[in-house]
Amino acid sequence: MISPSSSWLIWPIIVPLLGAVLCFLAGKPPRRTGLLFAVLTGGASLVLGWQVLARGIESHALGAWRPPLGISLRADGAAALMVTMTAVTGLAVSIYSGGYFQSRLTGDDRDRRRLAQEQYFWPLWLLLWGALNGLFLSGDVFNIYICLELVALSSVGLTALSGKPPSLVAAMRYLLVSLLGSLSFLLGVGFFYKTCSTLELAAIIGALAPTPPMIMALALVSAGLLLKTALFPFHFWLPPAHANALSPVSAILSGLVIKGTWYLFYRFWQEEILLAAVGALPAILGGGAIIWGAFQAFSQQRLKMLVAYSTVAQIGYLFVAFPLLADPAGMGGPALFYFAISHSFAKGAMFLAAGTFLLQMGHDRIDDLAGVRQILPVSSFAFALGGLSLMGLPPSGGFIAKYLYVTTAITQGRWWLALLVVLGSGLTAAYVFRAVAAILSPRLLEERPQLAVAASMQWSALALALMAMLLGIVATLPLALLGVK
Amino acid sequence: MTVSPALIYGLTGLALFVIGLAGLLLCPQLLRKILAVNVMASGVFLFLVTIAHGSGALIDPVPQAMVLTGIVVSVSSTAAALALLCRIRENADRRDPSQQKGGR
Amino acid sequence: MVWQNWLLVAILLSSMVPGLIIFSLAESNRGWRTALNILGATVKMILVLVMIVGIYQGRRFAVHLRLLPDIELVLRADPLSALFVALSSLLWLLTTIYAIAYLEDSPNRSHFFGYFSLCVTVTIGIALAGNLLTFLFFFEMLTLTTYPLVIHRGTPEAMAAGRVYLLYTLSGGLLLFFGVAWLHALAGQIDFSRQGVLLPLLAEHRLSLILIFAVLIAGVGVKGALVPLHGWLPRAMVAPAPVSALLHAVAVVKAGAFGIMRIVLDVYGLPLSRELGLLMPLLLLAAITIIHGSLLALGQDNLKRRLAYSTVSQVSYIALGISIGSPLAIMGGMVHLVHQGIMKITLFFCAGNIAETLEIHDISGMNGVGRRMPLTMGAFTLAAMGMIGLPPMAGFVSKWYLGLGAIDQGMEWLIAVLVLSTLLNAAYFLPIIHRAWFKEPAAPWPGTPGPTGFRECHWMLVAPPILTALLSLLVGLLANSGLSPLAWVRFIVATRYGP
Amino acid sequence: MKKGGKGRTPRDNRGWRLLPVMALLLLFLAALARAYLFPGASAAGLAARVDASLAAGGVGSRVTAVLLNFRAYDTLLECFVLLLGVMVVWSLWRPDGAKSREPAAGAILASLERLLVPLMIMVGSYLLWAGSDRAGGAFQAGAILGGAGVLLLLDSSPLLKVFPKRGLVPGLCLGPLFFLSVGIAAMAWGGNFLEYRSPEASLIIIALEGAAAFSIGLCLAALFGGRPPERQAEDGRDQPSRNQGEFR
Repeated sequence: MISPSSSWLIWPIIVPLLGAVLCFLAGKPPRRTGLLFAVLTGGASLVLGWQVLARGIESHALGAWRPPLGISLRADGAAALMVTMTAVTGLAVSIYSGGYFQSRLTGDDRDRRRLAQEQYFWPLWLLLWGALNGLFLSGDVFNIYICLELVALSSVGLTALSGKPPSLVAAMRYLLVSLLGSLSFLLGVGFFYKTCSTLELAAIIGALAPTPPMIMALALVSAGLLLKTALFPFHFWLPPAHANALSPVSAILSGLVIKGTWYLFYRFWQEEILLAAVGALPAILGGGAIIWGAFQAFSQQRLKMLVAYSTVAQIGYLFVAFPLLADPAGMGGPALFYFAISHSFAKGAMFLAAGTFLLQMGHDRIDDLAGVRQILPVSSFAFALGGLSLMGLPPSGGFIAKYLYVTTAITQGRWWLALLVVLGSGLTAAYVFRAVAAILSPRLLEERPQLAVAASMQWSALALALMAMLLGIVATLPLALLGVK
Repeated sequence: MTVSPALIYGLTGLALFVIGLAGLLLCPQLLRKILAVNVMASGVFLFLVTIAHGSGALIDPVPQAMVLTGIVVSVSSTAAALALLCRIRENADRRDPSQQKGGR
Repeated sequence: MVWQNWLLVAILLSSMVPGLIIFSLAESNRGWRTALNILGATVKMILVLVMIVGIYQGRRFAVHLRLLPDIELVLRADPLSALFVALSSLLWLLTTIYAIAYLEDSPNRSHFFGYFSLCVTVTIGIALAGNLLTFLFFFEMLTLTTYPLVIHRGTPEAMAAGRVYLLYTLSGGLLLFFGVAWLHALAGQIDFSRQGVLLPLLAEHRLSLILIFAVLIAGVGVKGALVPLHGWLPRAMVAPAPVSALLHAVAVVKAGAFGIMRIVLDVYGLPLSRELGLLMPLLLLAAITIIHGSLLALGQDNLKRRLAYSTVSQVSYIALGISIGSPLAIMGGMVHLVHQGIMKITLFFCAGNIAETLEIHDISGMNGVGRRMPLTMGAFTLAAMGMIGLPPMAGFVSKWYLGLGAIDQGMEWLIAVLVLSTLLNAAYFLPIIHRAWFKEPAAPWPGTPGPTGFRECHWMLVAPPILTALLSLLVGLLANSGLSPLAWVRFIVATRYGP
Repeated sequence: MKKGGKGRTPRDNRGWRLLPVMALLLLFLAALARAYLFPGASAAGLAARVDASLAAGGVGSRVTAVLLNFRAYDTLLECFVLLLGVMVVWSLWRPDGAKSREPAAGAILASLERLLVPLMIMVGSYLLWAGSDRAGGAFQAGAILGGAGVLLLLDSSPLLKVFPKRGLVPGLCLGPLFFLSVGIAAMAWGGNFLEYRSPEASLIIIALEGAAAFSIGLCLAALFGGRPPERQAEDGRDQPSRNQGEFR
């Protein structure tokens, strides 16, 4: 039995849940409580990451009932890495949000609604954070279903928070798609249980076999997860939802939420039997996403829409490399995870910066943003650095990920994959520079508006972007963590 | 294979799932989509209950517990969906009258 | 010894740290900005000198940073990198002085000098890169740090030029990336200090090796402005003069040429390149670029565009020397890296002065400029003479060794190329000189000459070109002394291919 | 898949276009049925294991044992799903949006309410108590209590005023908070999260069930009510205010 002093496995889940309840209990907008619990959650997650790195796999049988009867939490390297990633992005987003909601108060009639938004933002966000950690750490498929629902419902709540008609419609789509995905997942779980008599994830994955019930179960589960991850062609709901949400919410949705379902998909699909049989399927869809998403991103007029479509394209990268998981040298997994983390940081930073522009300028039309650098140098720099990582240019985590993708693909003789990745990063460069050229443009603004945004909004975005850069230089640490199996 | 009640229930559950899916895909109205999702959920729950009864004499409590949990999830998300629907309606209502004024 | 390894990092930091601080300075904070710039450039010069002395005494400097189990970033100073580092640091110092005066009272100076310093940092990184991945690392960063400089003016033409610049350089970067990754998949990490790593692959992967070579050369060739890939260079001329100086002499084009050297000499190595038959196509490409660039330069009336096409032509001397492949020719190519840099930066400084003071951009309007700005035109004349290759200027030394090397390899026809190129150089430089000195100005000059008559413009604008012009004379005159670039290049070639 | 409801085509010429979709769905159903009917696919389930551990579980009812002991973590998260539902619904509420719901017609509903609500509370309590060794438990009890709440809300019954407005949110949070504290307390006693065994288990489970049923009932009613309590209080004087303090 694990003594409480040694196991941190449970805390990244409970602390945010507790925080969410306390924030909900608080009468007025619970900014301090929210920030406090965000810091505590982040701290707990980082400690867990460190523990796994130092001591190996952590596991915790809830209620001391072992599977298959009970549920156990389990943190291997991959799970711990995702929790750590969530902590870093989550901390930056939380700090940003503190400044964001403060800066939006204008002292006029709209403040009441804005205060109401903040009042629900904190509990919803903390619940989402806890549910994501629960998702990464859970070792039980039914429990994962509940976590998925928690994630989906809180994401929908956050999406709708802005209250504008487009975001409400987007939230509705998001909710329906999510429910469809969850139900498909649950039916798959039913088939799994019928066949294996267990809900333990590891046991189910171990028992995967090409029998009709198992195939059907896996197909249902995978379809549900793909739908929720918004892999092309299931991406239709994502851009409006991500782009119309409040800016910290956009960062959360793009940087973190899609990674949850992607991670689950990875857990099911990393098995070699599966990869050998149908591994090309996610790769083909991923390829479609890369091309389609990039073209769509390029033709957007609004910055947040551009960033949102870029998420569609980048999700493609998360799936296109699935065939590489069969790499004998074992570099496929690191490539995928490296990409996932860098994307989380870079995309988070870009959405946060875009949100700062939107708040300061009152719009996010790309062509009219020229000169924004002079008012918001730090945010502009953060956006550019995030874009750098997205394009896979050095020095950034994106560069390392791309390098791993291409070398691994060439080693395996998957030329189409290598070429696709290179082509894709060219397309990425095209749309990222469309935005960056406007933001960094030296054109002088006619009038210099009063600075309306809090410093924490600028610097938190930069910190996140710098984390993406740092990944390009200290690559060994996350890979060592990932190597804990 | 004999036709047992379990068999009928299970197939009914699956059929409900597909019918719900059809409704979700094909009905244009949001309210119907929400209802369709509920039909799907009922199908899944029926399927799970069948699994609980499917094997041997003992009734398996685990799927039953799953169904109970699933129902609560379904209630919660349906409530959220309906609230969203109301908001979307309100917005549409607020826009419509002004449009009519402009048109006439 | 620890300090030796930190020396390389310090050389990088000596321009990066001032650059980052400058970003945060207010636009009006001129004093601090200037002080930081000059301080950084001076410190860098001193550190580079220390490094050069160390290398000459046989020390080797290296810093390793492990990225992944089989990938590391390496900074290493060998004699060849020292050559490029020395050139870049010296010219950075001069360009900085020039730019401080040139950009007086124009907007966005913090931004400009910040990126300027970063750009030099990255160039030094390219020079010091110890393996192919590190080279790629800095090579791509060079694109990103120069882009804001190219669009510095923010006019629609500047933005369009920026787009073209990005299109070319990012595509080149992708090609290079692909080549590097491919080579990595084939042979693991390619370290510049271990020659002949690829030789064992010859039997099995002959075709792959040839293709990779083509991809790599195309990748660096974009920045090096090899002929079908040179389209960005003339357009980038919309940028301010210090930026052009930087693009042509200090950083970008040079980085491309340097990359060709590294790939041919250190990644593939001469024996393998010859075995695979790669040198001849490269040689032809370089020869075509030399002639084609000169021909295009002839047709330009805009001074800066003519200079730009001249760069296209001149930089290919470097590739030419390398691909001839004999020690003498390699010496000629390598030394031209320095010589062309010094001469071309002079020309751009002068063009900038003329455009800034007299608002003359076209050659047809340059009648009599020499009388109004004798010092500037004097420097221009000197550098142009060097470019043509008149003895005893720097350009002559390069061409001499290239010719010797060609004869060494039995490629006498190359002499014809060199002569033709020299004639073309003369054809597009001499008319400018003639106009400036011997024709009457069409109209009186705007603005009155300064009180002393020699005060053409700010001294910080005049001093750098005079200095570099003199330098281009001296490195030719004193080529045989121990301190000249040629002597250093001889040292490089001697360490590689024996005396 | 197009959602949103606008731009629908007339019903009559949709038929032909539906055909391929229908065919695909039927195919899907066939595949599902084939997977379901695949011989030998049924495994034993966990019934035997549950029975074997029932003694240590603290309750006689097997479903309750699964819900509140073996898989109590699921149930904990479950309570959070409901609370989350309330948060989402409340966050969507706009005082200026809805036409206020007209009270449903009086007399019949009022008498029904008088008759049913006490009965429902009683039945709910019974279900809670019964849950320890037969069908029943927190969810069922909560559902009945929620139903009672809905009835009261239907005609804005004066009985609602008995319940203090300020108590609503704490009441909603009671179940999840109590659940969490039980879990953490178990760790403080040196066990795992949510670890409790006989003999204390039955007591803890009953307490948990009580708190959960109360919060579940309240959550369900709140979901139906759809508006946060603060706004209800302010409905009459719905003036926008600058003062942050007045907001709550």
